[in-house]
Amino acid sequence: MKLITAIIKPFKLDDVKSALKDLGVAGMTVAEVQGFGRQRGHTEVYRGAEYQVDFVPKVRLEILAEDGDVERLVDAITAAARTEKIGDGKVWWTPVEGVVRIRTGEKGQDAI
Amino acid sequence: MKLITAIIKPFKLDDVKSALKDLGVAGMTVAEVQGFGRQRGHTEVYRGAEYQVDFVPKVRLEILAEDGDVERLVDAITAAARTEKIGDGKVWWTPVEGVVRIRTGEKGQDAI
Amino acid sequence: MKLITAIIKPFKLDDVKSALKDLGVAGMTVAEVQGFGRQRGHTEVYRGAEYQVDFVPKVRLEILAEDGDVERLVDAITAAARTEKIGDGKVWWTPVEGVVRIRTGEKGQDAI
Amino acid sequence: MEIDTGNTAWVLASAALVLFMTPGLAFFYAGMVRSKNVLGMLMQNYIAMGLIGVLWALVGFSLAFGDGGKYIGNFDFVGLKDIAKADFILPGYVDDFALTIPVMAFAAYQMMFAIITPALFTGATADRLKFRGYLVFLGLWSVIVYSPVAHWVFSPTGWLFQRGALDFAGGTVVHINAGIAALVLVLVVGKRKGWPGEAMPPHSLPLTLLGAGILWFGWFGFNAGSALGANGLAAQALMNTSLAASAAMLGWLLVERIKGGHATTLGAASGAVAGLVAITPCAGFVGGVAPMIIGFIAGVVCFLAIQLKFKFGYDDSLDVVGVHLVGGLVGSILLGFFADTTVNSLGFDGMFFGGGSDLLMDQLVAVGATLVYSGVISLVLALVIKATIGLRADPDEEDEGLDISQHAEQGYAMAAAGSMGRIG
Amino acid sequence: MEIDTGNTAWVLASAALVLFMTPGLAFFYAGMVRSKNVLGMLMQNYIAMGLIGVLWALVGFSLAFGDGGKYIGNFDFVGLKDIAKADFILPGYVDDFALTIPVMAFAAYQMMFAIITPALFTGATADRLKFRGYLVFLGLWSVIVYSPVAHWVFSPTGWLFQRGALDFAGGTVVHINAGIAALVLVLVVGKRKGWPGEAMPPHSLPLTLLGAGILWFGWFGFNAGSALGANGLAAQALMNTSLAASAAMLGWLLVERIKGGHATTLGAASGAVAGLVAITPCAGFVGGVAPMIIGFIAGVVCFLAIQLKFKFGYDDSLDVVGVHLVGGLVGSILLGFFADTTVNSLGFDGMFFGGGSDLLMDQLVAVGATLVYSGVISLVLALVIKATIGLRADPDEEDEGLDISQHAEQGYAMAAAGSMGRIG
Amino acid sequence: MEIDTGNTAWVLASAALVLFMTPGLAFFYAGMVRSKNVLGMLMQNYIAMGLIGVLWALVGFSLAFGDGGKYIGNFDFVGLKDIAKADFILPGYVDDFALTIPVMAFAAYQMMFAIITPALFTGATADRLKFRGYLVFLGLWSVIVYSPVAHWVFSPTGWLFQRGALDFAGGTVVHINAGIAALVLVLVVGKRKGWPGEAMPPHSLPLTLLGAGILWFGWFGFNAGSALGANGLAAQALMNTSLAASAAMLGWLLVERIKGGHATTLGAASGAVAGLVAITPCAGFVGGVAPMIIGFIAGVVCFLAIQLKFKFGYDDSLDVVGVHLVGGLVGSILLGFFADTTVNSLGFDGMFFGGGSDLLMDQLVAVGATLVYSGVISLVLALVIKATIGLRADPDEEDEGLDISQHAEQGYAMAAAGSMGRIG
Ligand SMILES: Nc1ncnc2c1ncn2[C@@H]1O[C@H](COP(=O)(O)OP(=O)(O)O)[C@@H](O)[C@H]1O
Ligand SMILES: Nc1ncnc2c1ncn2[C@@H]1O[C@H](COP(=O)(O)OP(=O)(O)O)[C@@H](O)[C@H]1O
Ligand SMILES: Nc1ncnc2c1ncn2[C@@H]1O[C@H](COP(=O)(O)OP(=O)(O)O)[C@@H](O)[C@H]1O
Repeated sequence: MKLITAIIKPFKLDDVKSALKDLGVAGMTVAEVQGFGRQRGHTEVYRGAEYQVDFVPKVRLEILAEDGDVERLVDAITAAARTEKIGDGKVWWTPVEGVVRIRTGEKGQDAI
Repeated sequence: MKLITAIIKPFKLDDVKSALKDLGVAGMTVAEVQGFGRQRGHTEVYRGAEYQVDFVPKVRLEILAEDGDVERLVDAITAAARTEKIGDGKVWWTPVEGVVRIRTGEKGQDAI
Repeated sequence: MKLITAIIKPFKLDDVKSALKDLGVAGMTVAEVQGFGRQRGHTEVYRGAEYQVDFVPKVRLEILAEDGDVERLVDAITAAARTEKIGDGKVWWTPVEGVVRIRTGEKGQDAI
Repeated sequence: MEIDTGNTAWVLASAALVLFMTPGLAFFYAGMVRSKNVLGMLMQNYIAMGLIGVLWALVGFSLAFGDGGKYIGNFDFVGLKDIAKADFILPGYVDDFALTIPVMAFAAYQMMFAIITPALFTGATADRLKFRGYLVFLGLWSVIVYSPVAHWVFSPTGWLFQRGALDFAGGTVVHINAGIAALVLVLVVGKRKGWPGEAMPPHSLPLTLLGAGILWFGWFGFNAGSALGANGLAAQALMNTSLAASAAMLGWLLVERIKGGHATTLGAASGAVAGLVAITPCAGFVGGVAPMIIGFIAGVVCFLAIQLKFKFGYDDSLDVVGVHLVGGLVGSILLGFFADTTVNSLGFDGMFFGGGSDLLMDQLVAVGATLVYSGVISLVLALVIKATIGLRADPDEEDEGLDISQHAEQGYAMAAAGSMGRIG
Repeated sequence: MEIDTGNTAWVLASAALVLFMTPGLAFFYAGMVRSKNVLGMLMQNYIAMGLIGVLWALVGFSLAFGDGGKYIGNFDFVGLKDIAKADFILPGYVDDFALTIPVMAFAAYQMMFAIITPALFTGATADRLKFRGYLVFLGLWSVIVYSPVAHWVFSPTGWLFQRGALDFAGGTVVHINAGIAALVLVLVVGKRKGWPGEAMPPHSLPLTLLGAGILWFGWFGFNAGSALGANGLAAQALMNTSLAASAAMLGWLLVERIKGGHATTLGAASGAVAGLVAITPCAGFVGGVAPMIIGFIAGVVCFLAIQLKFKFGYDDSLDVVGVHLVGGLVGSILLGFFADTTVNSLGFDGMFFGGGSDLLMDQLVAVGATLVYSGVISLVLALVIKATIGLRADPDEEDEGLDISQHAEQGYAMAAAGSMGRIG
Repeated sequence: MEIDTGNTAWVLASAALVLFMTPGLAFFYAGMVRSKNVLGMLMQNYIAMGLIGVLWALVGFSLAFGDGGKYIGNFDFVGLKDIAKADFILPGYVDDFALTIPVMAFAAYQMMFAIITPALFTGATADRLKFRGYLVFLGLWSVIVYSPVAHWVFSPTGWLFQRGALDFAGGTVVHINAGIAALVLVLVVGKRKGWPGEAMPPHSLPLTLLGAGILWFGWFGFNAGSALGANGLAAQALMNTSLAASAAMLGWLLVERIKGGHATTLGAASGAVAGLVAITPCAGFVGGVAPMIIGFIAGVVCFLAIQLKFKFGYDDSLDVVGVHLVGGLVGSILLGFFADTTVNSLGFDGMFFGGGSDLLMDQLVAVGATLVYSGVISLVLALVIKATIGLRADPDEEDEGLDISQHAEQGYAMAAAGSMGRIG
C-alpha cells in the first residue's frame, strides 16, 4: 500500500479528479495549501505600505493506492495537472504500513 | 516511531480526541480537508445554474505514536469515529524515521 | 529522498522560511492546521455558555529533501521555530519512494 | 385634518427605517448560527419581506385597521381599497387621534411592523425548520394572530386600546406576541440535534454586530415614527430609544462581567437589543431618566432570563424568548410605573407619577390577553402544520445544514479550489 | 413657489437613501463573484461615487437639466453655477411641475441617480474588466449617454417627457439605459475564461443578501423621493415599491421551485431586485393591487430571461441584462396598461384604465429611443476604448483575480499564518 | 419661535443617520485589523454607543449646552432636566440662532456627535488596548474634553463661537479634537508588537468598504443635519459633503497611482473619508466648486500625511491622525479661504471672497485651542490610567488577539470541525 501525495494548481483539481476516476480511483482527500517555490507570488499595497507575498494557493491531494497502481496514477496526475507553466507542482509517494476503513473495519486493500 | 493519519467526519472529532486522550495521547494535529469517495456530495443551484459538489468536509488527524501503540490507537480511532454510515473515513499509518520537539530539541519518543 | 514535516507556531513561518531559503531550499508547502498538545487553548463565552477550545492554530510545513540534507534542514527549522515556550511544535521526517515535477516530468532529486 | 408634509416626511422615512430592520434582524441572527445555516436564517427573515408584504396589502391591513368592532377589523380595505382617497378617514383615527399624514403612509408604515414581527421568532427555532412548513406558519400567523392583536392594541377601535392599555410602538403587539409564539414553536419543534452538549458557536459575530447596528438605527423609525409626526413627542421617543439601548448594553455587560469575567461583544449587541425591546411600549410615554432605568433593568433581567433555557431544557436557540418575550414584559409592566402624562397627554400616569395602579392593571390585562391568544393559536397552528406538511427538517438535513438541504446553496465559497462541476 | 420644509426634508433623506444604494449594489454584486474578484467589483461601484459625483457637478447636471431644448441641456449650470440662488427656477419646472424644494436639493438628489446608473453594468462584466479602461468608459458614458437621456425623459423640456412618455423614477433613464449598455459591454469584452463550463459559485451570499436589503431600503428614496415631496403620492410610491418587491420575490421563488426544486436565497434577493426595477417607472402612476401584479410578472419574466444567456452564449455574469434591462422593459411597458390618473393626475391612463393605447405607444417610443441611443453610443465608446486603452484584463490577470492584478490587494486575509513580508 | 415639522423631520432623520455612523466607523476600522482583533475593534466602538449615550444624558449635554458662560456649560440640565418643556429655550439659541425644532431633538442629535467623536481614536490604538482602561479613558474624555470643546465652538455662548470661528459640523470639535487625542494615545501606549516589520494586512476589506459606505451615507445627517432645518443651506451642505468625498477619493487614488502604481479599494474608501472629514467644518459655509477643491486637497494631503508615521515611527495603526487630525486641519484652515457669506449669511467671508484674514486667524485660534486643550488633558488622562488601571493589553494577550483575551470570543468560526467542548 502506498500514499500518493500531489501538490497541484487549484483550478486543475477537477481535471485531476476526473482522470483518477477514469482509472477507477474510488476516493481521495484534498486540502487547500499554500505553496512556496519557483513560481513567484505577488505584491500587495495597503495605504502605501507594500508587502511581498511569496506563497501561492495550491491544492494538496492524498490518494491511498495499491503498490501496483502507483505508476499509472502518478502518470495520470502528472498528465492532468500539467500546464507547463512554472508552479505546476509535485507528486510523490510514500510507503503505507496499514489501512483501515472506519465504517467496516476492513483492512488493507479492501479498505480503499 | 509511526505517523497515524485518520480521515474522519468533522462532528466526530471531539469523540476521537477524548478516546485518544484516554489512551494517554499527549498531542495531535488536525486539519480541515475535503473528501471524495463513496459518500455522495450534494448539488447547488444559483439562478438556475446547477452544480455538483463531489467533495464533503472531513477532518484529517495526524498522531505521532510509538510503534507499540499503533494498534491500540488505530482501534480507538476506528471505534470512536464509526457511525456505520458511508463516509466514516480511513485510518492509515506510515513509518517515521525521526522526530524532534522544537522547544527542547528532544528526539525520538521523548519528543512526543 | 525524504519528506520533512514540521508543525510550528504561525508567526514563526517567516523566520523558518528564510532559514530554509538560506540553506538553498527551493520550495515548500504550507497548511493551516489546528494543534492539540501540552499548550493549553482558551475559553470562549457566548451569552453565558462557556466553551473550552483545546486546539491552537499552527502551521504545517512539508519539505521534500534529499537524504543528505535532512539533518541540516531539521536543525535549521528547529532553531528558527524555537521560542522555548510550550507549543513550539514538532519536526519529523519520513521516507519518500519517488518524486515527479509535474511541469517537466523530471524525477527524483531533479524534481525538487 | 390637514396633511402635514413634515409629519409625512418623518413617517415615510420611518417606514423605510423599519423595513431596514428586517435585514438587520436577519444579520443579527445569521451571525450567531453555524456557517452551514447562515442562508437558512437569512432566508427565513427575507421571505417575510416577500410573503407578509403581499398578505398585508391583501387582507392584513384590513383585518387590523378595518371597522370591525373591538376585536378584529374587517374586509373593507382588502387590496388597500379606498385608502388612497384624499378624504378617506381611517376608523377611529379622529379627534385626538386624527392622522396628519396620508393613510397610505400609515398603511405602509404599519406593513413594516407586520413584516418584522413574525421574523423575530426565527431566532428561537434556528437551524432546524423545514422551509415549507415555516412558510405556511408565517403566513397564517400573520393573518390570524398578528392582525387581530394589532387591532386590539393599536387601533383606537380596539378593546385594549379603549380599555386604556398603553403600547407606544409594539411591546405587546410585536415583542410579547412574537416572543410567546417563539416559545411555543420551540416546544413543538424540539431541540437542535446535539444541544446543549455540542458546541454551537456563532460563525460570524461581525455579522451579528452589523445587524445590531442596523436594528438600533432602524428602531428610531420604529419608536419615534410611532408618534406619527415630527414633533416633540417623536424627539422624546427617539431620545428614549437610544438611551434605553445604551443603558441596557451597560446593564447586560455588567452582569456578564460579574458572572463570567468578561464583557463580550455579543453581550453588548444583545443588551442593546434588550433595551430597544423594553423601551418599545414606553418610548412615547416616559421621560427624563426613566428610559435609562427601564433599559438598565431590561439588560440585567434579559441576561438572567436567557440562562433559564439551560435549567428548563428548551432550546430557544438565539434567545428570542429571553430577549423579546422577557424584554417586552419588562417594558410593558414598567410602563405601569413610569408612564408620565407630562410627556404625553394622551397617555396615563403610572404609579410613580401619581396614577395609581389602574394603568398597571390595564398593562397586565393587555399582556395576559396577548400571551393567551398568541400562545394558544400559535400552538394550534404549529401542531397542525407539524402533523401535515411538517415543521422540522429531517435529521440528516439538519446535519447537512439548512443552506444545502433547504436551499441548495452554500453561504461561503472562499476556497480557490475548483471542487465543483457544472451539471446544468 | 414656496420652499416647503417637509418636502425638502423628504427629498434630502431620499438623496441620502439613493446614495446608499450604490454601496448596496456593490455588495449585492460582490457577494456573487469569486473571492479573488470581490474588491474589483466593490471598486467598480465605489469609484462611480467618486468620478460621477464630480462630473455631475461639473457638467452632467447642466447637460441634463439646462435649457438646451428638447434633446440635451446646455452649459449654463456648469459647476452648479446659479442654482443655489434663492429665486432660481430650473427650466421647465413651472406650474404643475414647480419645485417646492431648493433646486440644490434636486440637483443633489439627481446626482445620486447619475452615480448608480452606470454602476449597474459592472455586474454584467464581472471579473474581467481592466480598471483603467472601465474608468474611462464610466466617465464618458455618464456625460454622453446618461445626461441626454435623463434630459429627454426627466426634464419637462425633454422630448420624451413632452411626448407624454411616463417614467416616474427611471425605468428607461436608469434601468433600460444601463441594461442595454451592459449587454453591449458584454458582447464587446467577451466571456469570462472558463464560462460556462467552469463552476463560478458566489463567494459570499450573505454579502449579496446584505446588498439586497440595502437596495430595498434605499429604493424608497429612489421611487418615493421622485414625488419630490412628502405627500400622498410619495406614500403611494413607497407602498408600491415595497409591494412590487414582495410580489416579485414570491414570483421568482415560485418558478425557481417549480423548475429547480428549491427556493433559494439568491433567488429571493434577485426577485426582489427585479420587482424594484420593474416598479421604478410605475411607482407614482399605479395603485391598488397593480404593483403586486407588475412585481409578480417581473419576478417570473426576469427569472426566465436570465436563462437566455446560456442559450445564446453571452456571459451576462451577474444578470444585469436579465434583471435590469428586462425588468425595466416589463415595468415601462406594463405602465401602458396599469397607469391610472386617479393615482396621479399628472400622468395618463393606461389601457386597463380607459386610456387607450396612446400611453403604451409613447412608452414604446421612449423605450426604443433609449435602446437605440444608449446601445449605439455605448458600442462606439466600448470599441474605441477596447482598441486604445483596453477594456479587458489580461488572461493571467483574470486568473489571478482583479483584486491582486488591478488593485494589489486581497479581499480577505483570515489566516493566522504570517505568510507575508514587508518590503516598503 | 415655532416648531417646524419639516425641520424637525430632517433633524430626527439626521440624528438616526449620525448614530448609524458609529457602526459604520466600527466596520471601517474592523475590516483593517487582523482577524484576531476584529471583535475588539467593533467593541471599542459599540461600547461608545452605550457608555457615552448615558453620560451625555446625565451630564454631557448640560456641560456642553448649559448656561455656564464662555468656557463650559453647567449642571442645569443634568438628566435632561427641563429641556422637554414646550417653552424651553436653550441658552444662546435666540434671534438668528433660534431653534425651530424641539430642544429634545437637538439634544438627541448632538448626543450622536458625542458618541462617535471618541470612537474615532480607536483606529489609532488598534489591536493593543486593554478594554477596562480604554473604557475609563472613553468616559472621562467625553465629559472632560468633548463637552467643553463642544461648548466653546457649537454653543452661541461659547468663546470660540463668539470670537467668530466657524465650524459647521465639527471639524475642530470632532476631528481635530479626537485626532490629537488619538496621537497622544498612540504615544502613550506605544507600537503594536512587530510593527512596522511584521505584515499586518487588513483581514476583510469588504467590511472596510461597507463601513465607508455607511459613513458616507450617515455623513449627510452629520453635515446637512447641522443646518438644523430642511432648507437651502441643508441642501448645499449635503451637496458639498458628497462632492468633497468624491473629489477626495479621486485625489487620494491619483497620488496612490502615481506613487505605488495601483489605485486601491482601501485608498478609495480612505480618500472618501478624508474628504468627508475636511468638508465637515465647511459644509454650510462654502459653495460652487469649493467643496471639490477642498476635498481633492484633503485626499492628496491625507495620503501623504499617513506616510509620516513610518518616518517618525509612531504606530497610528489605522491612520486616525493622518486622516482625521490632518483632514480636520485641512478643512478648518481652508475654510478661512473659501468661506462665502452668499452661501450662509451667518458665516463670514474667507480670503478668496474678500473677507481678508480675520476668519483665517479665528480658525487658527480655534484649531490651536482645541489642539492644546485636548492634547494636554488627553495626555494627563492617558498617563494616569496607564499608571493605575493600565491602558495596554499584556504582550501575550496582544499575541492571542483582543477577541479572545479581552472578550473571550472569536470573530469567525467557519470550520465545520467541532473543535470545542461545552464546559458551562
Ligand atoms: N521541496 C519541496 N517540498 C515540498 N513542496 C514543494 C517543494 N518544492 C515545491 N513544492 C511545491 O510545489 C509547488 C510548485 O513548485 P514550483 O517550484 O513553484 O514550480 P515547479 O513545480 O513548476 O518547479 C510549490 O508551490 C510548492 O507547493
Ligand atoms: N483512496 C483514498 N485515498 C485517500 N483518501 C480516501 C481514499 N478513499 C477515501 N478516502 C477518504 O475517506 C473518506 C470516506 O471515504 P468514503 O468512500 O466516502 O466512505 P467509506 O470510508 O465509508 O467507504 C473520503 O471522503 C476521503 O476523504
Ligand atoms: N503526538 C503528536 N502527533 C502529532 N502532532 C503533535 C503531537 N504532539 C504534539 N503535536 C503538535 O505539536 C504542537 C505542539 O505540541 P505541544 O505539546 O503543545 O508543545 P511542545 O511541542 O512544546 O511540547 C501541537 O499543537 C500539535 O500540533
